[in-house]
Amino acid sequence: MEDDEIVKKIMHVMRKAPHGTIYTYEGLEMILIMAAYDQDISVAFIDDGVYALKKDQDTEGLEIKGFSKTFKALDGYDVENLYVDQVSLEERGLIEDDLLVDVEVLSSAEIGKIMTEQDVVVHH
Amino acid sequence: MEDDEIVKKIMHVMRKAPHGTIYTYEGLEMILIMAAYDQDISVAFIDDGVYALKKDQDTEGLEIKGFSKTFKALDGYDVENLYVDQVSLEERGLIEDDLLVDVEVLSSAEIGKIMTEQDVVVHH
Amino acid sequence: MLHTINKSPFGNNSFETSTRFFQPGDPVLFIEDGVYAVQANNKFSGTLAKVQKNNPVYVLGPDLNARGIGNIAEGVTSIDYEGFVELVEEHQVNSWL
Amino acid sequence: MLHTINKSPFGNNSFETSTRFFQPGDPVLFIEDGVYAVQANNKFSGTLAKVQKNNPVYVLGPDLNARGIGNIAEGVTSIDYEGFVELVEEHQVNSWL
Amino acid sequence: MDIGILVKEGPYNHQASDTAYKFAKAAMKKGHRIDAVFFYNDGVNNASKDMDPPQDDRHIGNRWVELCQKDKIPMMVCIAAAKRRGIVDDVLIDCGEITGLGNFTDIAIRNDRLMIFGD
Amino acid sequence: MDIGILVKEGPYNHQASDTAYKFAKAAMKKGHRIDAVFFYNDGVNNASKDMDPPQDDRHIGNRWVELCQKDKIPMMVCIAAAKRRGIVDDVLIDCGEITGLGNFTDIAIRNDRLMIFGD
Repeated sequence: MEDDEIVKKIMHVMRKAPHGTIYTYEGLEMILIMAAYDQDISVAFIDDGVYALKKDQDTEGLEIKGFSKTFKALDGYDVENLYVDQVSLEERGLIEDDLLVDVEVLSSAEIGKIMTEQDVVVHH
Repeated sequence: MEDDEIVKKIMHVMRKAPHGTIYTYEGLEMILIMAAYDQDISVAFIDDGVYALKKDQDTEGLEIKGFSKTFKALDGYDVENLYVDQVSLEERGLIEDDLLVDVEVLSSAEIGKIMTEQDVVVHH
Repeated sequence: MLHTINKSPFGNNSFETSTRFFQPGDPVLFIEDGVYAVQANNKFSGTLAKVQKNNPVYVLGPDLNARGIGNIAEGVTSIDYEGFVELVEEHQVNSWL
Repeated sequence: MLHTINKSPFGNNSFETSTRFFQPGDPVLFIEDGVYAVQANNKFSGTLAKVQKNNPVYVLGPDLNARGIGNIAEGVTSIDYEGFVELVEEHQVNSWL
Repeated sequence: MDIGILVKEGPYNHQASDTAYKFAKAAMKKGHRIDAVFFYNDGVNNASKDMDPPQDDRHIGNRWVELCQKDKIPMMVCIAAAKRRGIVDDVLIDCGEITGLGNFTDIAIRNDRLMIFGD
Repeated sequence: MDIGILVKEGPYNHQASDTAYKFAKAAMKKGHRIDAVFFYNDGVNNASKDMDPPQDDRHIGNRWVELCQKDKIPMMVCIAAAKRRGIVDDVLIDCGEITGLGNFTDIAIRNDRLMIFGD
């Protein structure tokens, strides 16, 4: 295809809580597809988006399909740049150990700088 | 009908800004229908809901149907109890004179008391 | 009157606004993304503690579990859907959407 | 990078959060319900003034008019959809949904 | 107790449909009667018959059909909200009915409780 | 410039569809090319052919058809999001096409800008 040699920097931003709305889940589905395209993909978890990575999510009582463990699969798809906003984590009384996957905890300014380097930023 | 003699206290709560979402508009459509049923209807404007009553709304540039003037018609439908939350008004730098219709500006506690007297409260 | 709050207090102002309208004794139930309000030691713990002085606070357990929130503020009662129905049996409902 | 904000700052935290991520010089454009952020003399005037120190601020005029907001903070530039396109010509876009 | 239910958001995108369903089941289990489910705003999209979610997820459309067929709960769709969004008779779930806000008013009036689920 | 557009909310309930349309028209007027409109999340409901809003309101479905037929802009609907919500071939607007997120990825990659409209 014509796009074979283009590599773009694409950041996905998770800013909403999981389960109350579908954005995080369908965002994750989008990331998994994009991961097959050899682009430079990163994911930033900001605001309630950090809750998407919270350990011990069990949706059985809601009869809703859970997906938090799928975040663990991102590594296998070479989506390795997972940034978590430190302020968002602290406001929620969470620490890195509360999260399902290894992430880089950065300041908002640091994530902001990475954002400006992107070709595409998709908020979910 | 069986319900002919029941008169219930029904409060509609407008809490969202107009135009960005349809809730205020479809809420107003619901109120207009309900007004024909001889119930005891009131409308409370809280948070961004107070913007629904802002004068000088002109949606022509959006090519979206405007509806703010319809609030003026409520009086003709005997929907006379329009309560506006004072804090919400003040946070937005608005005064009563900025609003399209005559309202009763009340404290949150006063509106809260009226709320507890309702049989039905519908947030839009 | 039972107040239900279904939005995260971080993203949306419905929890903070609703507290101005609660009458003393009104039960408050957090559901869906609203349950983050009862997570212990987060930014809204102070607001919640103030509410608890005058209002019994409930949270929908299945929504907590779905979100992996195990550590909730003291004095908050976790209930299931049947408990939700029982609160509705006792009170008219005000859903802060 | 152009930042667009489409939610009311009163109801939603997207404006307040986004300010932490702006880089100096990044233009900020308020659209849809986001335009209430540039209304003069409201609760968010201080936050907006702080942003204006480092970032040019724009607002989509048709959205302002639809909401009847005539009185906007000093230094905010009102543009139409073509002005929106011109900003997009100059910058990559970050829409804070 | 007699309970009316109003659903204001579409399926899957918001949890409202799920909470409404779980509440309705729990209420019936405790002996209450669900008078009707009324769909308003984007809630009208709940009445689409063609939902086809992944096998391992819940089927929200079938849940409403089950409540309607097994428990005889009318599934009512607001005509004005439905027309805007393209929900017409052809795409309606079995036993869904397109009706007006007058019927919703009756539901709000005649029941002991009106439960509202939305965003 | 080449511009891709992503719409993440359904018609009427949110302003996203309106802003996307107005932006697209303004961009074309200034000589830019709209490569495609892609519908995701509740945005897939934009592709329903049966919208019938009040006479004095805009017709969002017809706007997409116009952009597609007159300006030759493909209207793409994500299949996974569409199946969940009951958007199937039978209800699709003229020249709407159900496709996958791979096509969206191509749109994100090959254009100078990706414009996103949602809630």
